Order: sequence, then C-alpha cells, then structure tokens
Amino acid sequence: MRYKIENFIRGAMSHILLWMVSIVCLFPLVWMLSTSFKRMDEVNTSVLTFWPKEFRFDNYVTVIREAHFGQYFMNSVFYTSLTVLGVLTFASMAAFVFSKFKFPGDRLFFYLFIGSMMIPIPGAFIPLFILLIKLNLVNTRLGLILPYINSGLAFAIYLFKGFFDEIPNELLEAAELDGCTKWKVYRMIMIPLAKPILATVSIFTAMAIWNEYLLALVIMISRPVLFPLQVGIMKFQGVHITDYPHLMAGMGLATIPILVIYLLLQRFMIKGVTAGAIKG
Amino acid sequence: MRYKIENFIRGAMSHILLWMVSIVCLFPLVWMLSTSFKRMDEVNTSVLTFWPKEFRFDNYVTVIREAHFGQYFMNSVFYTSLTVLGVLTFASMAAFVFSKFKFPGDRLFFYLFIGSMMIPIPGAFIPLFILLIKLNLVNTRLGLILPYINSGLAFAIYLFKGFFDEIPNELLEAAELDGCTKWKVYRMIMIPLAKPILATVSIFTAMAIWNEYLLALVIMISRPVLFPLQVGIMKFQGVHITDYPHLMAGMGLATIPILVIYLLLQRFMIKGVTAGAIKG
Amino acid sequence: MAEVILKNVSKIYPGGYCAVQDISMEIRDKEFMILVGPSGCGKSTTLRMIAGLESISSGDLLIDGKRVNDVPAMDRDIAMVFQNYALYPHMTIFDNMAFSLHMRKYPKAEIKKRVEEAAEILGLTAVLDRKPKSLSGGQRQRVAVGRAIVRKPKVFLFDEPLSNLDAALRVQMRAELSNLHHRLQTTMIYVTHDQVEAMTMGDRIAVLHKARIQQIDRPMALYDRPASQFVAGFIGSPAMNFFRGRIKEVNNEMFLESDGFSLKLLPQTRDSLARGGQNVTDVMLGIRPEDVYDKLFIPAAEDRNVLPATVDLVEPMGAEIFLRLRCGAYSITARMRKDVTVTVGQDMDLVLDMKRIHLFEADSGRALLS
Amino acid sequence: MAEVILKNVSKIYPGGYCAVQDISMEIRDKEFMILVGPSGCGKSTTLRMIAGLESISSGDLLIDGKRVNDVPAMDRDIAMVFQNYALYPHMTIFDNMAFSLHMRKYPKAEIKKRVEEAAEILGLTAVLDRKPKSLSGGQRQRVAVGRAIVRKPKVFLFDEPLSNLDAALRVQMRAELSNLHHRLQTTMIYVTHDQVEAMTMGDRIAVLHKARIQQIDRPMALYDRPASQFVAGFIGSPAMNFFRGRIKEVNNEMFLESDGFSLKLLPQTRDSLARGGQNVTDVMLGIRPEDVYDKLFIPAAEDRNVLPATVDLVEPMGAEIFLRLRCGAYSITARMRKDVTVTVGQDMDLVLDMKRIHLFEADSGRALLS
Repeated sequence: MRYKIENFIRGAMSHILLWMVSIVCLFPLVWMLSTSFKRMDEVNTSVLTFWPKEFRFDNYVTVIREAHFGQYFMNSVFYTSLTVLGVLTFASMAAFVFSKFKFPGDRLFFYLFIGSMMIPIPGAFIPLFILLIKLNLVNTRLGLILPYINSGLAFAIYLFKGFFDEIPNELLEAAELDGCTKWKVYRMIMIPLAKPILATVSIFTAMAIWNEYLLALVIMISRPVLFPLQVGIMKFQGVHITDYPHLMAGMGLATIPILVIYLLLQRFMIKGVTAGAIKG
Repeated sequence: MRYKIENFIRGAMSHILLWMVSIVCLFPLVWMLSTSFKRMDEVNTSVLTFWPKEFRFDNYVTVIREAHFGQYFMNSVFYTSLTVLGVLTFASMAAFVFSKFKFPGDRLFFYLFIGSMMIPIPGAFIPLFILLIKLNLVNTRLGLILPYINSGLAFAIYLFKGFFDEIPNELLEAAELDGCTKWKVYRMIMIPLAKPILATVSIFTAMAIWNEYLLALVIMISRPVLFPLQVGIMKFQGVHITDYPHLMAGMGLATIPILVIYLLLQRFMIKGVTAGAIKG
Repeated sequence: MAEVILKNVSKIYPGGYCAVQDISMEIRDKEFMILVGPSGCGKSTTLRMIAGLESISSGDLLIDGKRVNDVPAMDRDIAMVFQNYALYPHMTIFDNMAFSLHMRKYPKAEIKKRVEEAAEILGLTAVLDRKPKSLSGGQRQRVAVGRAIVRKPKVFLFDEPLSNLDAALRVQMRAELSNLHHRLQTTMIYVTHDQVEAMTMGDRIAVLHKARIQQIDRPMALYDRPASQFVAGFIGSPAMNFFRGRIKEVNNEMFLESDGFSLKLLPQTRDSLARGGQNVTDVMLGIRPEDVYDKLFIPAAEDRNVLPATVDLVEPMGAEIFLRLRCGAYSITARMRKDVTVTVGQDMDLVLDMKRIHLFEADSGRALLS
Repeated sequence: MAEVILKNVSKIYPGGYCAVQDISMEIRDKEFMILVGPSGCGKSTTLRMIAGLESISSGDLLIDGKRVNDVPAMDRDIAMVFQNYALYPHMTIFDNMAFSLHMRKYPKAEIKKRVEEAAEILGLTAVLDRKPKSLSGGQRQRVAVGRAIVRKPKVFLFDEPLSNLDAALRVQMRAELSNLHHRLQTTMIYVTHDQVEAMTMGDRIAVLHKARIQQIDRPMALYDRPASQFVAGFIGSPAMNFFRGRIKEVNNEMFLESDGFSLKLLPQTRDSLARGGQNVTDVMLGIRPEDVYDKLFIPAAEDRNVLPATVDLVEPMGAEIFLRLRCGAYSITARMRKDVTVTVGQDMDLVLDMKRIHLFEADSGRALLS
C-alpha cells in the first residue's frame, strides 16, 4: 500500500524520528570527514564543530606520503580478497551439501556450525594464536588469512543454506534429467543462482576483514611490513596524544575501497529475509 | 529432492569436507574448554593436547570467587538487555516507516542508514569517545549503552525492512478496514509478525554486545566497578604471562548465557533468506 | 438500505496513467453486483476506491446517499474480502474474526456472540482456536468471509476471493457465497476476472475493459445480447466465434461475404440491421459454439450457407464434445452432442443457426442488432 | 518405438507409507496416456519413478522392452515438464533449451538448429534472448516443453504442466499440447488432477485412487461406463449425482427404494443386474446431471418415478443452466436448457432418464451394470 502521509503531524513525527536515528548513525562518519580536514590545533580547541575553519587537503597528502600507504593498502587488498574467495568457496560447497543432500548426522553438523558463531571473539583469539605459533604461522600471510576465513564461514554457511533451501528441488531434478552430475548442478545451477548471496557474503566479509585490526596487530606483531591498512594508519594514534586529523584522513581513505565495493555489489545483494511464516 | 548418497565415495568426500570445516570452526571452543580444566604448568608444556591429564574444576571456582564474577556478570546483563531493547524498538519503528510509508527522500534516508554500516569500526570509536567526553558520559552506563545501540541499528533496520517488505499490503489494508490506526498496525500486526526478526536481531545483538570488549574497556577506563564480564576476566591476561586456565574458565562461563539465549530463541529465528529472483 | 452510487468516477495515478475512466453505476440495495473484466481493466481499482483504499481522482462516490469520497476507509462501514485472504497469521481464527469488533470496542459478550454466530453459519466452529496456517484454502476463505460478516457492514466487497482455490472448491464456494447473499440480504460488490463466476453468482454484471464500463446487465442478457464484440467474446466458454465480413445487398436480399464463404442473412436480421447499423458494411459476425451444427443433422440447410471446415481438435467433455475446426483463415469452435463421432483431420460441413448470429461494427465493436 | 510397461510397481517410503501399490500398465508407442486422480493418489510418484527421480521399491519398469529400474535418470532418454516449469532463471531461453544438448556435448551447429526448430514450433523465436522471468506463464510453459522436445527423447513426461496457468490459457495450452502430440508422434505420459484435461487430451486415461489404479480406458468409455463409484464421481463436471438405495423385487418388477422416493428399474437394467450384481441389495444409484429432467418436459413419465425437489441455486452458464436442487436428504445437480425459467426456492418435479442410470455396490463401489 505505501501509505501516503496525508497528515502533516504524522509526517513530521516520522521525519523527526528518522533524522534522529540518522544523525546518531552517521555522526562518526561526519566527524571523521570533518576532522580529517582540520589542523591539529583546531581539533584541540573545538572537537565538536563539524565545519572546519578551512579545508586542508594536506592531511591526506601527508598520510599517503608518510605512512607506507601504498604498501599497507596492497596488503589489505591481498588479505581481503583471498579471505572472501576462501569463504565463498567453502561456505557455498558446505551449504549445498547441507541443503540438498541427506546423510546421517546432517542436522547435528549444521547446528555445530551455527553454534560456532556463538563463541566470544576474545575467546577465539587466544587459542588461535597458540595454534598459529605451533604451526609456525605467526608473522606470515597465511597465518592471518586462515583465521580470517574461519571467522567468516559459519555466518556465510547460514546465509547460503537459507538461500539454497529456497531453490525448488524441481530445478535440480530438471538439471539431472538434462544430464548434470551433482558437481555440475553445483557449478552451473546453484552458484550462478546464488549471485545475491555471493554479493552479500562478499560485502559483509570484505567489510569485516578490511576493517579488522586486532587480530592483524597480534599476528603480524613483528612484521610491520605485512600490516594491513587499518593497523598501519594507527601510527598516528599515540599513547597520550593522538594526531586526529592525520588518523581521520587515513581512515577516510581506508573507507573508500569498501564503499566502492558496496556500491558495485549492492544491487546484487539480497533484498529481503523471509521466515516462511507470513503467508497465512 | 535431498539426494540419497548412493555412492560411498561421494558420501565419504562430503563427510571429509564437512569434518574439516567443522574442526576449523570448532577448534577455539574445544581448546577453550580443554584448557579451562588444565593446570597452568600443563598448558605450558602441551598447549595442543585436547584431553587434560585431569579435569580440574577449581579453575572455575577460583574465577567465580576471585574475579568479582557476579558483579561483572550483572553489568553485562544490564548493558546487553538494554541495548537489545533499544535496538529492537528504534530499528523496528524506522523499518516500518521505510517499508510501508511513502515520503520524499525515503530512498536516500535508507541508503544513508545502510551506508553507515560501512564505516570502519576503529574509525567509529574515536569520534564516539570524543563525543562522550564532551557530553560527560565517559565512565557512565549510558555512555556505553548509547554507542552500543548505535552500532546495532543499521543492520537491524536492514533486517526488519527486508521482512516488512514481504508482509503483503493487503494485511495492512485489512487491518485498516478493521479500524486500526497506523500505530496500531505497527503494534498489533507488524511487531507480532516480526517475531523471527525480533529473535534474530536479539541473538545477534546480544552476542555482539555480550562479547564486546574494546569499547567497554575504553569507556569504563576509570570505573572498573562498571566493567562487563569480558573485560573483567581479562585480569588473568598478563602483559607477558597469561593465566590461560583461569582466563579460559572465565570465558567458558561467559559463553553460557549466550548459548542459553541462542537455544531459547533459535527456533524463532528466520529460516531463510530470499532474493525474490529464484522463481522463474 | 445501502445503495452504492458511482458518478463519473475516475482514477488517474500521479504518473498520468488512467486506471478507471469516468465510471458511473448504481448498485442497488441488497444487490449482488459483479465487476468482471480481464486483468488491468480497472475493476480492482474501482473496488478499492469504494473501500477507501485508493483516493478518488474525480467524480462522486455515494453510499446510502451520502458522499463518502473523503471518509476514511475504517469509517465507511464496509467490509472487504481479499484475494489472498489477508488473515492475521499470528491470531487464532476467533481473534481474526473478532479483531474489527475488538478495535471498535464492542463488549466482550457481544463479540463472542457474533463470532460464534458467524462461525456457525460458515462451519468454522471447530477451528476457532486454530491459527490460519493450519487451515485449508477453503477454510481460510471462509474465515475471511466470517471476518467480514461479524461486523454486519452496509456493503461487502470481494476482490477475486476464489482465485486461489482449486476448481472443485471454487464451484462449492460459489454456491456458498450465493447462499450467503440470500441469507444476509446485504449489498455485495464482487470483482473477478472469471466470467463463469460472474455469470453464476451475479444479480447483475458490469463488464469492464480498458478502464471503462462496457455493459451492465443481468447474466443471461449479457450472454444473449452483448452490447459489444468485447463483451460477446469475454462472456461464455468456449468463446464466441468471430468472422470478419462485408454486408452486401443483391436482388433485395442481404448477404455477408467473408473469406471463402458467403451467408444469406434472415429477413429479421436485415430489418434489425436497418435500425441499428445503417450504412455499416464492414462487420464482425459472431456465433456461439452451440449454434454451429454439422450439416448432416440439418438437412434443410441452404447450400450457400455452408462452411466447409476441417477438424483440428476433438475435446470430449463427457456430456458433449467440443470441436476446433479450421475454415479458411478462421478457427471455429463447435459444441456438439456426445454421440457425434469425429476424428482429427476429417472434413465437416458446418451450418450456422442464422437466427442466433450477432453482428458488430468492425471498427468500434458496437453491436448492430438489437 | 517406445513402449513403457509397469509390472506390479510399488513405492514404499522408509517410514512405511505406501505411495503406489502394485500398479501395472502398458503405455503403447505414440500413445498419449493420462494419469489422473485426486492429490495424494500416487500419480506423481508413478511419473517420478518412470523418470528415475524416485527409486522403485518393487516391480519392474520397462522402456522399449528393457528393464530400467536401475538406470539413472539422465540415461533413460526421457524428458520431463514440471509443474512449476523449473526453468533455469539465470539462463536465456536459448540456453535453457540448449542446456541438455550442451551437457551431452552435441556440436554447436546441431544445438542451434534443434533449438531454433523447437522455438519455431512453439512460437518462441522472438524471445530466445530473454530470461525466463520476463516471460508470461504461458510462454514459460512453452519453454519447458521446448526444453523437452529439443532432446527428441523416447518418452515425454508431464507433471501437471498447466496447473499454474489461468483458465483461458489452460484451454489454449491444452489444444497446443494435443497438436504437439499429433505432430511429434511420441509416447507421452501426462499427470493431472483435472478431469477436464484428462478427458480432452488423453488417448487413454488411468484413474488412480488411494495408490491403486481404478480403471484404464478411453475418455468417453470412462464417462459412459465407469468401473466404480469413485471413477463415476471423479470424471465429469458437474459431478454425477448419487442416491443410496435398496433393490426390491415386487410382482416380478424391480424397484430401487431410497429416502422418500422409489424408482422402477427398466427390464434391461434388471437383466444386466442379474448378470453383474446378483444378491446385491444395498446399492448406490448414479445419474449424471444431463440425465435429470424437469417433469414438465417429459409428460410420459410414470408418477412413481418422480422426485419432488426444491431449487437451491440457479447457475446460468450461458448455453445452459445448472440447477442445484434439494430432494429430501440429497442434493441433486441438474443440467438444463438455457430457456428454463426457474427461481430459487421454487418446487420442481424431477424425472431421471432410467436408461442412463448407473448402479454401484454400496460397500465396494463396484459397478453392477455392464
């Protein structure tokens, strides 16, 4: 129906609610941008003015020039893209098996996966770190990417399985009659159809990995040359005094790739979530 | 169709894949439990044995007795439940407006919300902290809960809107003919129907907030009495030597409430995600 | 007493699309009025304007003599049954039916009485405690009807209520709704795209096409005297056969000449045509399948009124047989007695019952015989 | 040459539920065989066993004389059209139709030729580049058929292919599928729950009920000589009327006594009954709606063969009128000429055409007249 809001009061109230929530949600972004154009002394005197006295682009120039920006950036691209690839591959295959095959213990397996989403993040860090030491993977690229993939799998399997469950079995049966093996069903039917989930999982995984900070700092502890961007730009954060303008400029720059990915992929993203319980 | 796996090889391969992924996903949980029953010296000699030489429950007893466990626990319950409540309220209302009302700029608003999900987390921390200082909210409960709510809103709105979009407009029209105002439609139709989303958002929000560590540490910096559980148990993590058994016992205990919530709510959770593109 | 009157009602959407154009009709008290037409003809929009779910762009809507264009839906004292039932999935059947009374703050005892009465009428007493999803399609439809009747509204609106049911259930629900109308004696307005529903249920039928009303009349009148080629083709199954042709007068006799055959019109047709369609030469001839005969059974037929055809398809229906035949460029449907023996590919000479032909102006589709 | 033979085929699910019980039938080369029955009767399971999508619990399935119980679906040289079309949403129409040939590594030129041929036959040439979701329901159905015919399989299977289409389109697709069968001259097995589809399309029809075959015969034979009460009630619309009664012999004449009326049976009925139903006294009398008459038009009717009834519902269908009447505890449907004028509530004396009655054993439902 999409009500027309005939009534001014109702309209105004909705707007006020939305503006309030918007402002709260968007405050960090705005502050980040505003600060990135300020000078250090301006930040100290008026942290909460949103409009800088003058727009200083040289914070950005300094960040790119001084902070090994290119190198950190490429590291981040490498970690993020490999993680996304790994998560997509393993999760889609596991979800296909969960959704369309029948085998003893299928439900138990699935709940184990979902259960593994519930483990507290700090709780997962420490065992991981110890495992990586034992495997000699600390301070290596692989040592960062493997736990990254691990961290994204459960939620991705959950999304993929939900989607595959909705693909009517007749489609798979038709493919079988047309001469497809199970593997071809996966590759030629399930994966092309799962575009919205591929996009959604890519966006969420890329976002989480691109912005990840803590695990990278721990695992790359003695190899700063392998730092991802988010760790790299933290050199502007001191123990006592933080160089906000440069830090924010770095963060602003770091946000751009993820926004680009979002803008590229969002039209493929899933549009809705269903419970199958609405019809009635 | 749910294939029967006639073929042993295929079956075995699927199983191996699933076991591998399961082990990777579940390793942290198993290590945490195993370590929590060990003694400190056993950990140092054999971090990767999963079966403790003897099961020592006294790590748990020590944690509960020494670590202000009850107090931290209640703090965590307080922060988590208020955050969940706040997120559910604001997100469901905003999503109702986005989904079923037509007003100028509706799409712009929605994309701003979703866009705010893209901001790097460390990037959001610093502006927040500064804002909270200015508002004199550092070291207060409200100062922690408000940013918590903020952090959960965008994703929750996205989920609620996706669900509300699927509720047929006829249902709202029927309610209108039956004598409902828009507010009553929200309260008596939309909210009761949205149970699966309420459950899903509750679980994910509760999980994220219960396990949150960094923001709480920063905001409660000088009021340890207001620490949530995850920060409280970190006293066992030293700078150089970490008391793994006690830390893991604390984490194990900290995991229980979230597991309970999950087990209570998971049957209401959404079963699937759709793209509306499968039919064809 | 609840008449519904539409005076020159139109609906124009912001984009400029005109969904309903200048519709006027008078729905009498206690009448069962059907709005029928193909999808996109404006019938649902018209119903939604009466309900108050769509605003009226121009014209007047009167219920019980009062103009209600600006009265909100909930205050029009109208109940509506939706195509997808629109039951509240989270409420029991009782609560679904009680909801509108509850919203209007009726006393509990009164609500209970009315719901139980309605459940009794509709055979829902046993399922009052259940949720909609545990009910069959037919039961859900009955709940939707029950939700409407507990309110005792002035007017009932139905928006294709049977289109989600299977064939057998549709036949049964048709009868139940007809009986309900006899029992309640309330004005009902019913939208459907199915001409069988329209024919069998309506006191009167309004046929809509391209946002306009084509004809309003009693069912058999629509069938026997369609006002336009559209109505003639839309009402009746199998559909009427049409042939394009030209009227010619030779030796004071009138003929219709078409592709490959020529028909001599009866004197009464000629007279009627003289009144309704002077100077029209390009016409469409319409003939219903039951008025097409095998020449073998009509020995008296004039030779020149015979259409040579070939059987394309034989559809035995049990009590009768439908034949699809090819006659030059035309495909003809004929409805024959079950004891006719025919095979696909066989030739058959067809004879039309000239007393029962229809003529329409080729361009406008206007009926020429009165 | 592609016969399909089922010998004592059963399907029992792990839980013990028996979906198909001991079905034997022989589908001849080039035959259009219909499996029809209410939902849950086992017709779809039977089709899926023929396709190879379900395993066969016991019995033999022979295609072309070879036992194929253990041949995987993709190697049976069978094509299937699914109820929900099951088109690949991410492929163009061309790719959908080409997919099976592509999987079987046909040369590109051959694929192109076959797809274009099929598209030509089905009128899909213009949409070959489009995606399924941009097509109408009827077009999607045609693509599903096209996907089957490009493979030139031995046998076509159809699983309720028309049930997602609206009434008018269903009539049209029925004709198209019949024509396709004439054109391709291939064995086709078609599952439906709609007896009209079964009657109009099938060379032969197998009626299934409760996991078993009730009767296999040509359409009009099923209609005229149903082997059981179930078949009699399932085939034909409106459905056959049934009355429970007892056979009595008085003064060498045979009567059927029921609630409130008594009918004298014809001598030939009596003879037939003596052959097929000796000693049976509890029977069901069946009479089709077109064999029920208003006594006014049958002056010669014996007084004692008259059923007094009251009109409950009048359904004008255009060419005829269906009446629902109440006669004691029974509801009777009668099919009358359009010029009968009746109103709801009016009394009417009914006369049955005693030459056309059916008699069934009350308990087993077995037909007693041959």
